[in-house]
Amino acid sequence: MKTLEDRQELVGRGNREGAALFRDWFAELEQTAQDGGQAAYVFVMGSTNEILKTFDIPVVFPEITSLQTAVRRMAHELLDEAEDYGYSPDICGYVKADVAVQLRGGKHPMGQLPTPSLSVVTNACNTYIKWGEIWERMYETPMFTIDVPGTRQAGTQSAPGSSDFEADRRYVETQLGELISLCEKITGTSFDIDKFREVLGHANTMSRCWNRVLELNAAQPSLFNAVTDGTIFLGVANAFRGTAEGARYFERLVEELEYKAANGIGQTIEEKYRLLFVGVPCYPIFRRFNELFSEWGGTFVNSTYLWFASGGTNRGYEYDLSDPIAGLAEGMLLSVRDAMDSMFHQDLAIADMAKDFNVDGVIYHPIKSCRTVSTGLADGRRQMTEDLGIPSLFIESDMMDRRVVSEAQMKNRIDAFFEGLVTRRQHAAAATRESQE
Amino acid sequence: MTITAGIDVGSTYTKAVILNHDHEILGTAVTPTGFRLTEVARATYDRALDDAGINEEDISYVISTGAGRHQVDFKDLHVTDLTAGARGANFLYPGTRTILDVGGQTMKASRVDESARVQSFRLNDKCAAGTGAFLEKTARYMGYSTEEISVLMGTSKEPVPISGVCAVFAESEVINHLSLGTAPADIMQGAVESLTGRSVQLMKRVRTEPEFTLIGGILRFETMGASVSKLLDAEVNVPDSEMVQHVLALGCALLAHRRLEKVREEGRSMAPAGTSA
Amino acid sequence: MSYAAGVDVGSTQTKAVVIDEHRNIVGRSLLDTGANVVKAAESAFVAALAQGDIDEEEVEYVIGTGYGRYRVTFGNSQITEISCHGRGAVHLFPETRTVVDMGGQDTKAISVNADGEVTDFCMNDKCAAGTGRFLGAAAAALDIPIDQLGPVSLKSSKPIKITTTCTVFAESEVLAWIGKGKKIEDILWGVHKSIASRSAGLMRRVGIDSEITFSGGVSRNNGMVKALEERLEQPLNISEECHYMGAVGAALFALDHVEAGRAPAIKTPATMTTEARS
Amino acid sequence: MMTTTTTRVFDEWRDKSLDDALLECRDQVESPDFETVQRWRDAGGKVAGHFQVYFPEEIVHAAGMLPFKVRGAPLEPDHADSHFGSYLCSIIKTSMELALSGRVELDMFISHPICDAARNLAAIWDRNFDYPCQILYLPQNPNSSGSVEYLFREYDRMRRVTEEVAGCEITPSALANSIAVFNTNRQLLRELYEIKRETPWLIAAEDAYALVSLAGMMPREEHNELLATLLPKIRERTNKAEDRVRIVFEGGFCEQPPFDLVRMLGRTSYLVDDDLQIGLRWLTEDVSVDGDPLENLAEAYIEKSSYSAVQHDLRKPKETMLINRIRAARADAAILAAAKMCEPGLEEQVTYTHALDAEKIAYFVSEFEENMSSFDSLELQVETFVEHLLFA
Repeated sequence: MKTLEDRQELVGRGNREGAALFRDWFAELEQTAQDGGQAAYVFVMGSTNEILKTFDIPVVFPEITSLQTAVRRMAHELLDEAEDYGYSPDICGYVKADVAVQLRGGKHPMGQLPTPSLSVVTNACNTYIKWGEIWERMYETPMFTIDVPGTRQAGTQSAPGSSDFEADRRYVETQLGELISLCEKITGTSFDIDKFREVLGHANTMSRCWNRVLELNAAQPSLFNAVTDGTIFLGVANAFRGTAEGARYFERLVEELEYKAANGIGQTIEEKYRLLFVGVPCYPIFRRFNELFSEWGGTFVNSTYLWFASGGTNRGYEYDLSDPIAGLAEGMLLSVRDAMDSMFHQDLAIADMAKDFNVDGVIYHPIKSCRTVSTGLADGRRQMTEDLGIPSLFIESDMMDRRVVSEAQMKNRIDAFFEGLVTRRQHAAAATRESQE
Repeated sequence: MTITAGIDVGSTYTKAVILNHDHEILGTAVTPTGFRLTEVARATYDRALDDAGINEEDISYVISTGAGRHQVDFKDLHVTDLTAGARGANFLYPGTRTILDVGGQTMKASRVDESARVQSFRLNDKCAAGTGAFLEKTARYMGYSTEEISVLMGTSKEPVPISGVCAVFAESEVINHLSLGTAPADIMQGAVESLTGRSVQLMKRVRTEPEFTLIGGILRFETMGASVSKLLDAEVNVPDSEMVQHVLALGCALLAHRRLEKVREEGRSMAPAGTSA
Repeated sequence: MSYAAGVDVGSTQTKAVVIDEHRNIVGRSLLDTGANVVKAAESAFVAALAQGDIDEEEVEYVIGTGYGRYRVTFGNSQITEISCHGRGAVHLFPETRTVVDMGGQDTKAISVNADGEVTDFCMNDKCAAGTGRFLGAAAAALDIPIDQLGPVSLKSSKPIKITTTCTVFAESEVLAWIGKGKKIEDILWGVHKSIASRSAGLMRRVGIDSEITFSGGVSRNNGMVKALEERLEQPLNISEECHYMGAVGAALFALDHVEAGRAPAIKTPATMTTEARS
Repeated sequence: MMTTTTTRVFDEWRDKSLDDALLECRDQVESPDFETVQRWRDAGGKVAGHFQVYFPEEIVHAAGMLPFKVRGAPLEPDHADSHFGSYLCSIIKTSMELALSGRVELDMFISHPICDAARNLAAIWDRNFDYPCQILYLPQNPNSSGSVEYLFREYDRMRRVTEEVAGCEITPSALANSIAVFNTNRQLLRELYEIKRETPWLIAAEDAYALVSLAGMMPREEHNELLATLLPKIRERTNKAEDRVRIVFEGGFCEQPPFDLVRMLGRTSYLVDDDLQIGLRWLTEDVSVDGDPLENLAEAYIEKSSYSAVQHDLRKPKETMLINRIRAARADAAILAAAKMCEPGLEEQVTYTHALDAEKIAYFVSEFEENMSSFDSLELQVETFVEHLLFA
């Protein structure tokens, strides 16, 4: 039986510890920068953190450092600088914010960033590749592209063991081998397979717990806000993947959420409408964006963002430690493929979530910056409406560029969306009353 | 005694300049463009000739520029605003290396060499609140004429940010500010500064070098020059209000003289295919 | 006799409508919004009362709508114009399932059910290109009165393909065509067709089902009506009230309150919005 | 019924003067109705639509199907618009429009993740049509020792999918034969570009563009015949060389600039080289017909291919490749164009400008859209270029 102290200690612990770990991470990066140490620039879909951590190479996630500049409301300065340098207003704001930070010698609002000694990108997002080319030209940074073949057609995903899958797995394994040799060359240290196994073990714990965290939020009321709180968890899931701290964090997070579920402790507001979020958050007005929904009692119970932005590790895949490199190859193939499916076949991902989360509405937020996530949303929404008939809202803005974020315009649409939900719920209630009379 | 003429058929006004070979301006004329381009070009040309007190026969070479440059039926050659602007700005300010030309509909930044040849240039893309038209609209919306507003703007204490990408959306920002009781001067100056921001960004894209010269219809808004200079943190040449509207036509007349010399040297017209009427 | 009213404060025009208990429109007014939004709302309301010869006391409930809805200081509550246009359209044309509203800076496609409840909607996000505003700009450039846009465009024999519908460039685009010696009616018809096709795209996004009602001021432009009907291959519901649709819907919502005599059906969180970027 | 490779879909150019023949070619390419594809279907043939940039057309050709390059069209995406949001390039929408409006009917659709928008296309297409809509994962890591083997397996998978659609087996000899046909085509296209580079006054920019584009919409045997007949006639022309600026156009690897834009460029300059429809000219040398055909195709893709903004290859730095292209064509200047909203194209422009500045090569940067109707600003820029030389 938990006491009130436990309750105070437990509830909100994930957010507190997440914020702390985040500061540790940037402190490590700043230290590395000052010592002129080596660092790898990697991305959330297929970060290969498992290999880099084995070599003790600190990792920078430019997607995360960029979004932080928007949350800290200074992204627009950086976008301007990058556009002065020649980058079009129409391209990814993450890329432009990073370019500007690099042009400023790595000065970032959260601390000094080390320059990249290596960049690892996957084909999960083509802009990753264009991004890597930028550092390649700026610093002559070695760039390693890992091809992770995705789903060829919805519903035709090849299964482990099948010859098609094995062909893909062999390709990924070959590339991982080549990445390892590159890391050995850059760091001058040889690959330690036992340490690698240990790292994979931590990664497995994290995947298992991350998967549990998300399924726990099906509770009514939901336990955490998939957009605001979820982003904190996501940060740890990426930056600390394969580490003891990361594993410990997620085990404790599961403890917190199981406690909240057991005691019916929901989000801070009364949950009137359970919403699914599809797309990338609106970082320039991060809190306010959420308020526009919470004002009406709308809570985000799940989000495709937590799915693809954690590289598909939400599915809880655990590596086979007996043959670690082959295991990582298979895991990467499956997880990154899942991450891609949650974007390109997002209608299926949504059907999947709607089933367990008892959803009242789906919020689509396509953005100017990210065509990987946004291109299919309008068509996916048509499909979802046809298949599930869940009320949905489609608002376009951006994750970085406040010039295309009009709060007044957004509020108008969001209000109209809820006005529809409210009236229809009232009529439904009235109808049931009449039928009972 | 060779005399040349330059005709600038802009989207709002059509201007003509008559120039002798000592580069003295003999006559000028300005007419609102409307949409009968060929006719307005001819009318403006005639009035400039009257102003100079000479006949069309005395003119040896005519170059046209501006949006309606192709519609001038008495031209010997047409050139673009960029080429004409470079030559005109270089004549007024020989040290000019970067030119910003902001008109009602377009914004052009160009980098030129010491002989006023355009090295590199950039135009605003087809969607941006960054055009003079936006300022005009804003002023008109608040019920001020362009002249009144420029006087008024001098009094602005704290300009409000106007950052919408779409001019029409930005307009509703303006309405929003007005209804919140913001002073028109501050809104207007805010609009000017947002436009300035876009202009300077365009200039940076051609990798600017001093001296900077600002031309174009936008100069009807007197605070524009100061605002650009502030953001660039550099001196900016601004032609006086009498001359500013004639810069392009003047450039054409100057080019006409240059062209005549060449043609005489070579003893043949070497206008590359497609460039002459 | 008790009344309910709706005031629709749009970006260019403000409309007010007063209805009686039998949902009859007994007073209405329309004026330019201008710079003073609060005053515009008041004047419109007063004018509508005057037209119906009604005392303000007799009006039991007033709902503000439109982008300036929070500035209807005398209103009892606010509802977005999206809900109001849907409600109004189904009231005027009960078989309406899709509503298209061409406003000053946005075009809305709204799908509604038989009760006039909004089931889905879409609006132009990126910019105001292809909205009714472009027509105004084109009219200004060609120096012809707005109400002549439709009639003139319908004279067209061979329309021009116009793809740039950014309001800011309307003038230069139109003048460029004039410069190329094109006829005014052909240019205008091209403009109408281009706007119609963008609007049709929005409508297909929410799905077109049964009758379509065309609301908003542009619905008085017979050229745009024809262009839309050609594009959608079906007739549009139009009436003289369409221009007042938002206000009509707001008045109907207001009447709900009067009848129910209870708390507003839709309680909008009354948080004033300030632009995200300021 | 199966069509034989003797099915002809484009006869209008035959027995005509060179100018009239070229006019027919332009009409075919400019029309958004793709009549040649319709005729192929009417003859009972099956069609595999493949989106930009590169696709191993030999595989579907060997199955007796028509490989059709899906490259959008200059039309309003009336039906497709509602399937997409803002901030997207036009070709994505108009390609979908071709299928939704019934202008072209396909039996299968293949796309390759060249960019973030295009990689969504197969899934979107799949939600709207019931024939196979596949993603072909061409290697983005061509520098891996595993890439050729992987690509071979991927091509072999594509062969199996194609066989199901075509309802026939794709034999190694059929593949070898297709490779031979395409080798001839590659050779003829190389000759066409040699004419553009060496004697640009003999062929108008838009005519050369039309001749290349036709390759993506008619049987290659027929296209070979077309080129084999017209190229000699073009060489025989006696047009005199004019004093024009020699320009390289970069930025047409995916969305195609409007025909009138190419025409406008050709009026004011000589377009001596470009990357228009580069996918149809992707393999730069003949592909071996000995040994395993699929292995040969995979090996050629990795080892003997051109470059574009959408492929990263450590051996092919794009700015170096562009400068080589400009030098090889002895061009005075380059147009660095990009389709509106084209992420890779716009990103590449930055590197290109910096590289060309360093090399002191004149250039200008511009954006286009396949269905744009006014070229004033582009024309203004090209003219300024010409005047730059004119008043030198």
